[in-house]
Amino acid sequence: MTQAIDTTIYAAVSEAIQGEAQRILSAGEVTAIVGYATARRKGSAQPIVITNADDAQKLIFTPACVNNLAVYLTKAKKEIPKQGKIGIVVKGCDLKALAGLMGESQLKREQLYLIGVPCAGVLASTIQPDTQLTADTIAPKCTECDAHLPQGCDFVPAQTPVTPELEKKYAAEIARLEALTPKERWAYWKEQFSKCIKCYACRQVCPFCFCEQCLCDRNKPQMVDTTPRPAGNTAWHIVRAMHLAGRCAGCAECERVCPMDIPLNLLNRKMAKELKELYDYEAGFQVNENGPLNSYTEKDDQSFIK
Amino acid sequence: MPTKNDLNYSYYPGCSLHASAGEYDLSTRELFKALSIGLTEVPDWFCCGATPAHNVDELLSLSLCAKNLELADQVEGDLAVACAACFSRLKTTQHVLGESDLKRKQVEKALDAPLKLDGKVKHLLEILARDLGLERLAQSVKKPLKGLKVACYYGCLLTRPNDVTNLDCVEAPTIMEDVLKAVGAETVPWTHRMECCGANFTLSRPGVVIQLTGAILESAKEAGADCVMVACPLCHGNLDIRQKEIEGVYNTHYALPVFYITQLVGLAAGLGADKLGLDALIVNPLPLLKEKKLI
Amino acid sequence: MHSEKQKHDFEPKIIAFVCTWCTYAGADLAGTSRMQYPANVRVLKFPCTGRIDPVFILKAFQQGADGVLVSGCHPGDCHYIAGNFHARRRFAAFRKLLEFVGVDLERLQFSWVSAAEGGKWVEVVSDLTEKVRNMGPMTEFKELALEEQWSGAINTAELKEAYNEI
Amino acid sequence: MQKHITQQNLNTLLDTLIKEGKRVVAPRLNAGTPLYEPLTSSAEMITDQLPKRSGKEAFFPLCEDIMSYEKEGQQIKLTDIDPARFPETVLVGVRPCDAAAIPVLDAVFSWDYKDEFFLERRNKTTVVGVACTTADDACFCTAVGLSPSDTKGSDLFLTPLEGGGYHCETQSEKGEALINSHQELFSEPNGSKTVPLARPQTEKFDLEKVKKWLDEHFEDPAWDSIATRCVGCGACAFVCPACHCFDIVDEGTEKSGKRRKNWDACGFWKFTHHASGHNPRDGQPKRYRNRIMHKFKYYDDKFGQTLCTGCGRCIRLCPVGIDIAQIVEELNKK
Amino acid sequence: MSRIGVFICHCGENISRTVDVERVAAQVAKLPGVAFSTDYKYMCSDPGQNLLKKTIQEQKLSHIVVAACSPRMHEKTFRKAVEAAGLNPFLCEMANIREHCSWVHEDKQEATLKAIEIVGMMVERVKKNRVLPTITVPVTKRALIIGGGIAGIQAALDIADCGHEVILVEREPSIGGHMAQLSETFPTLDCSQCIMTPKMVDVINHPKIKLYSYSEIELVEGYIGNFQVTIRRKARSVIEDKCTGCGVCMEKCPVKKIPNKFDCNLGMRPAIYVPFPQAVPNTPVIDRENCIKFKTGKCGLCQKVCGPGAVDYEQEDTLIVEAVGAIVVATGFDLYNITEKPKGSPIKGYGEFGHGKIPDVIDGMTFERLASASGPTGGKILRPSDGKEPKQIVFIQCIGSRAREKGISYCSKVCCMYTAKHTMLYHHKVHDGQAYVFFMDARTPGKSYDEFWRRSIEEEEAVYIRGMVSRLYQKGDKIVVMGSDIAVGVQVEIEADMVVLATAVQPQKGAELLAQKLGISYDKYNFYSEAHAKLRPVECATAGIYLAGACQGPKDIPETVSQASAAAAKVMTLLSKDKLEREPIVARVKESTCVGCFACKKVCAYGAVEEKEIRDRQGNLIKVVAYVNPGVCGGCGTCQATCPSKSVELDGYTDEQIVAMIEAL
Ligand SMILES: Cc1cc2nc3c(=O)[nH]c(=O)nc-3n(C[C@H](O)[C@H](O)[C@H](O)COP(=O)(O)OP(=O)(O)OC[C@H]3O[C@@H](n4cnc5c(N)ncnc54)[C@H](O)[C@@H]3O)c2cc1C
Ligand SMILES: Cc1cc2nc3c(=O)[nH]c(=O)nc-3n(C[C@H](O)[C@H](O)[C@H](O)COP(=O)(O)OP(=O)(O)OC[C@H]3O[C@@H](n4cnc5c(N)ncnc54)[C@H](O)[C@@H]3O)c2cc1C
Ligand code: SF4
Ligand code: SF4
Ligand code: SF4
Ligand code: SF4
Ligand code: SF4
Ligand code: SF4
Repeated sequence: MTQAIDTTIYAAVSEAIQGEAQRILSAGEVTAIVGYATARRKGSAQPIVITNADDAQKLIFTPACVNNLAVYLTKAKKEIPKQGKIGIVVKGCDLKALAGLMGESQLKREQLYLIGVPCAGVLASTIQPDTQLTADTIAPKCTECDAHLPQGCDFVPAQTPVTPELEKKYAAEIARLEALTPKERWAYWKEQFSKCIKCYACRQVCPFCFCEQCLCDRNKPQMVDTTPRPAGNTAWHIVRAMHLAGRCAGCAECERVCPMDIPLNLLNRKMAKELKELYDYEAGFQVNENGPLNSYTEKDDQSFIK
Repeated sequence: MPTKNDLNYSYYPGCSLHASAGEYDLSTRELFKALSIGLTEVPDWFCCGATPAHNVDELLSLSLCAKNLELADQVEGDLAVACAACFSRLKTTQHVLGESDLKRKQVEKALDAPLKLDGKVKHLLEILARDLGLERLAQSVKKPLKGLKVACYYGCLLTRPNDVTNLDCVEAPTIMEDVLKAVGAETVPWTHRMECCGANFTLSRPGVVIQLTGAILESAKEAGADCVMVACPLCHGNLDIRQKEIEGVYNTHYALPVFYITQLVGLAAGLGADKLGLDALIVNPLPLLKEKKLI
Repeated sequence: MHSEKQKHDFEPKIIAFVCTWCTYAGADLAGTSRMQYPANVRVLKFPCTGRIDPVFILKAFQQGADGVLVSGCHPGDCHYIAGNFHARRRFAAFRKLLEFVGVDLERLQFSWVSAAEGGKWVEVVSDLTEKVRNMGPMTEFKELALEEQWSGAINTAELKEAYNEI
Repeated sequence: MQKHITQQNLNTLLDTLIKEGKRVVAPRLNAGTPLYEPLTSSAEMITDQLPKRSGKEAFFPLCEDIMSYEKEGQQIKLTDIDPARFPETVLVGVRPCDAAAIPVLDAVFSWDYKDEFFLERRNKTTVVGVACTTADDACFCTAVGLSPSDTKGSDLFLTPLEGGGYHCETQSEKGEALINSHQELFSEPNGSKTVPLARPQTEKFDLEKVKKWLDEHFEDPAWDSIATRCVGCGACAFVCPACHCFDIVDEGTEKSGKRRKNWDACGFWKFTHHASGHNPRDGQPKRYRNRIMHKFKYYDDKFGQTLCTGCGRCIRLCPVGIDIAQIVEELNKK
Repeated sequence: MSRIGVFICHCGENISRTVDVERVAAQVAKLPGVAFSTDYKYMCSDPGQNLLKKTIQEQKLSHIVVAACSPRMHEKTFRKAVEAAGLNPFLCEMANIREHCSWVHEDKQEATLKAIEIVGMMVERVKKNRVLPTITVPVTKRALIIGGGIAGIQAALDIADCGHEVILVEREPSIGGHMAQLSETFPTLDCSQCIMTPKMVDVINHPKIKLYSYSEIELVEGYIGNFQVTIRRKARSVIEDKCTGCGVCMEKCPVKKIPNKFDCNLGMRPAIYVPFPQAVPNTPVIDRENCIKFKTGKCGLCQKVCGPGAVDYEQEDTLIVEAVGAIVVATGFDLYNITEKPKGSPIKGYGEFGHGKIPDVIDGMTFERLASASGPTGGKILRPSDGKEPKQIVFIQCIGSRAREKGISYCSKVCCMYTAKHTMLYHHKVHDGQAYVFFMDARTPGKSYDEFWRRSIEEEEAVYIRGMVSRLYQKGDKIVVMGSDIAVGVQVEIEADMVVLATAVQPQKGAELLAQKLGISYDKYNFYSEAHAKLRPVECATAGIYLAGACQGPKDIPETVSQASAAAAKVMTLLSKDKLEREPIVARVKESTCVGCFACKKVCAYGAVEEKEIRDRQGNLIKVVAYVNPGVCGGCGTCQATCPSKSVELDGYTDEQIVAMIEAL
């Protein structure tokens, strides 16, 4: 019997979001709001940008509201209006990405109106949208979530989510992989990476892949082979993981959107774990000027250096 | 109060403690018992090579110690060593083999076994001053050595070379004084604390020894010490056994009893003269101890 | 004194990324001191370890390196103040990543070799060469480079053979 | 020709084909992901999941070499790929939406330029389609004029029978040849009924009407509202059975390397990016407009076909929930 | 298509002995892009360079690879030659087939193959080299000198005499440094103050020198030619402009018994004081820690007696910013203290020498003060403990120096000579006294130095004992010095009245902090590092900053002054230009792809990265991108490795160049 997760507050949360959106749009506090709306398929949701107070009732929050909308505020996605203050609906996990983006000078807090959502979890990508949220259907990232209630938002609905303790899926999988021999791990990742088709959905949804030109799209020199062959794929994934190390906020969007089900977030989580151990750094709600890989202390570990 | 046996050591007495320095062995065992420190003698230990071996054959001297270290590894706990010479040899072996892959391989070949050198070798002093700690040591005192003026004699092997023994500051060590102060004795500042007693020449060039040891005793006397304390059977031999002879040569009178550290600390811990082997000392310490009301 | 040179079945390809000021100079010193070491290493000079992008290491393995060495100034000695401190963190993290995807870290050596440490340079290079020689060729990336997605594969003899074995 | 085949005989057929040295491509699981891939044994085949990538890969690989170069001193040596070495392939278990896309692709690859890579592979491949028994709310083949039992593109078409096995219907000489070569494994139809097929819920679009609207609305604010949220990945095109854009890159070093052909997607920002730095499709709405235009207008203009078979993959996999069926449905209403 | 020329050097036989240079040349000739390849005996010689120049012109070469020694050796040489032939110098690269190949491998076959690969790699690299234009920056024609010892004074005077303005910053209330403390100086035995004080006066009187005494460097910004330096003028409590230097305040100050640091604590001074009578400026300073007014609020005597009203208790530290084009660091040295644990040492001080607790065991500088005619004893050699004249005096050299266990392995260079001087001064003043010197070696390489040393033995009767002292201890009013005479092989014991330790010359305490402010490097002892030990001994690796005197390493006065004048000459060279050219190995931002994440800015240790706004023609902000100030960039490339999108590239070490090399292997 799988454990059901209580999402009854989501209805009230949606209502509160609508109310607040209505208010700030009509008061002219923001020019646009990025949020979620229902989509055609049963139970599904999609991102929406509204600029009109009348559209506020379109905003919802359901277990299908998986997207990290922070991506819409980064430079790479130019279509979202840049003028004025923008409202955005954020889950705790998404908010960490916003904090990271502020640390990387991509956003200014004063240009945002943050509508935080109390969240008990959202559905895994492999699950049909109109499914009940349970310990089995929940997104893996939600099993390790420490941010059910976002902090430091301008508005957060009053509801408190009920969040049962769940088995930490990434931690368990990372531990399993760590216990393997290098050869076995190589075989595992080789199989996973070989599936990659270089559609770059992972990159495009990542709030931190805001580069105007990704290193992997560069051809002078060709740092990473662009062809979706095992060699180029492996290089791409190593580079991606390295570029996100110390920046990734753990929203798991990359993994969610991968059409080939490659467990990308395992790499991100592993790097996060190592950076925590090495430099006591963790992505959180705080805006950090210096990430772990662009700062140092003289006493950093160097046991690996001869 | 020390809790029951939270400290446990393997124990390498070394040849002297089984021969001329029996009282050092005895007092060590008794003291550790009194302090509830576990001490298990390394089974089948043998000579560390002492002062001669390394002058004759380096590989031999290293192998002797390496084998002893291996034996000690079978027993739980860090290795406790009483004799400064054994301590020096064992530590030197660890150091040399740790630095040189070549020598390490040679010794491994000689012993026909891979080496494990990371076990800790500790002199009794370290155990008392650091592992047990001065605070706990002070708490265990039953009879403070009030009024006893002691010249602490380090000799040359305990602290030298610095990066090998790592016992204390090589030029101004205080570990002996620290221990004695903890048990209530008074230590005198004196000049010859670390002068060589000539241990290497005990048998071959007694003349040299007499000269060197004489200066040490002279200096201790001059500093107003009642007695000398050592942590090495070789130093003890020269200072205690030869004292009469030296007095004869220089036509003077020292009458400075020479104690082992374990004897003095044992005394403070309330152990009787019989358990400390005080009767085995050549310069009779009893009059002094009586005078100071310590027995 | 010329010792008889031993012949080996496998000579690894070692690529060294070094900084100009310390390790390159250290390697120069090994030269001026006429020290001898295996000829397997190819040195790429950078101004500073801070300039060394992890992608280069990846690229080196992809290009067939059997071992990679990254070496620069000791902490505090950086000619550019702090490049090596940044490098240290970057490589600490990169190692963990490579390890996690299954690269044997024995093939990737980091070291600090100062301009005065010609001897250490020789030691580091010799040790790595020796170690990698014993490990044999780094096959992972080479094999990967030969692999195709199934749809792009053509009817090679190997493919036939693979099917025949079923 | 109509035949029946038991599940067991079908397996035997596949294993025999494999032994004969043919490449048998069918849905299987790769590290948990259903994909069309070569089987090493019939046991690997799965029938209950729609592969995440379409069957077009058998003719139009994700990545293929088209030439290699090597420099020897001042000389440059070029080696062409020999299409004769492409393997004989049997593509089995292809869904109608995937199979139907194959003739659509034929049109573009054999138009003014004959793409020998595609055509050679196509010639060497026999397509065994299979009817769909389940559908979800992303499926919309019926909306674009196909159906779960559409045989377009199949050389041999299988329909599952109640009680196991399949009804087989040849659609071409290749299909017949396949049956003939292993006659013993097929039997005459025995009157078993086929299982009920899937019934996708979307209503049929009036594709004429949609095209008409597209003809007239190259510039329209609707594009912004449809595609502002597109993040510009290539997932939709890469999983699409009908998309066929590709990009040619040279990979390798100064000394040697290969020229390769990779899938491309109109969603990518580099798509139609000119060397000058200018891009006529300089935003996601314009790029997405191209996708819809290409599928429902340009291709029709040129080849009289729709470049969409309603498989619904892009709907399921779009990171931001862009739903082509919904969009066309809305255009249909305009 | 590039037309690359490859020149393989034999280096006499240094390369050709183990590398088959002809074969290398032949192999390389086959590489794509190589238009010409040859080998030659000595490429760096004049004929070699001429061959290079001639071939470039004849063969119309576009890129050059010289395969020879280390680029650290001759890169400049060949780049110059290439430039002379009309090519951009950065289109020339060196392949190191000597230090990295012929000298380290014996097997000719192996070495040859390796050389071919090395050259091949550089050929691929050079193809990607771009023309790099020289970078020019404007020059502010003023110099800053930090430290007013003899080094700083000499440099200041030289530069000012050349007509440039000089700012001299001295931490102490007076300039003069250690030389002002010395009695007489080797090798000529001139009176130190006699030759020093006139120079000090020259400084204060020089119209081009602005002296900030009792001041420290707070912050250094900018780069060669364009530094902005913030100077903290510590509150002196005496207004310099008003004070006439009459000294009444010092006479009247009720606090009298504060040990005077200048006299090595032998003499006493009041709370308001000048460190020594000839101080420059001759303006007193109030030692606020000991002044009654500052401690209790009472007193105020000095203010009352000061005619011009120069005493100001309210004075506060002030910060001044000065713009300069060049900086000379001349902060000098400190002496090793036997009671302290030296940096990097497991050992605490010299416990065996009494830990500094025996009053009559003093250091050399204290002896200088005793011997100085203006010192606390008026030049009489008297024991600090009881004021008696020592009849037996022992000098011990190498205290701290050359003692690896103390964390100091270098030779302090001046001790042999000043100890010899001390024996002489002693003998001149205590005729019946006997001096002994324990020494390891006598190092006297200098003009007239060994003669001086010998005089100490031969004429002044000092007894030199080769060997070290193991211990010394107080016995009654004597100090027993135990040591060995290794020349004779005996133990010696001397009962001395006084012992003088020649303690090691060390960098100033906190020298590394100043270095960090300046962005210059220092060695493990904290001595500042020169750019090249032999060929650029007065320049720092950081452009525009120069070194003079003992802050760079132990030095005596002649050497200090030579270096100070050399540094001054370098500064004058720099200031003689209106604009400055620098090597164009700097980072450059590709604005079109930079996304303004400023990771580069965070890692740049030079603070070279700035934020730059890009606006359209209407002035609307399009984006904020990084900009690297080429004058400030050190050229490390850390930014490039950090930038995720590779929007910043280090010229001369671009990704293309490096990848080309990797791919060539
Ligand atoms: C005992 C002894 C005897 C010697 N006898 C002789 C001799 O006879 N003949 C001879 O040739 N050499 C002799 N020398 C060597 C001589 O003293 C030095 O060569 C010389 O003093 C070095 O000069 P300097 O200017 O480099 O350093 P210093 O004299 O140390 O001057 C440095 C100046 O910089 C100032 N300063 C330091 N840090 C800062 C800062 N952060 N900011 C501002 N100012 C700062 C200091 O206050 C000082 O005024 C002797 C040395 C010793 C120790
Ligand atoms: C065996 C040896 C080994 C050495 N090793 C080292 C070392 O390893 N490291 C180190 O740092 N130093 C070393 N040195 C010291 C080093 O050689 C000198 O410091 C250095 O060469 C001095 O350079 P210079 O220009 O003053 O004199 P020189 O090199 O002697 O140059 C003087 C030039 O002037 C020319 N000349 C002379 N008279 C006249 C005239 N009247 N008119 C015109 N031209 C004239 C000469 O022909 C000559 O070309 C070594 C010295 C020797 C002897
Ligand atoms: S989303 Fe998945 S398939 Fe697409 S590029 Fe990323 S990892 Fe590869
Ligand atoms: S992978 Fe790296 S270079 Fe590419 S977009 Fe992401 S952060 Fe930028
Ligand atoms: S790497 Fe993946 S998990 Fe991390 S921030 Fe980007 S999309 Fe989210
Ligand atoms: S242009 Fe777009 S829609 Fe058309 S085939 Fe290419 S990727 Fe598919
Ligand atoms: S790191 Fe790169 S993208 Fe970021 S600001 Fe610097 S140059 Fe621009
Ligand atoms: S190259 Fe180094 S000094 Fe120059 S801007 Fe980059 S990080 Fe700063």
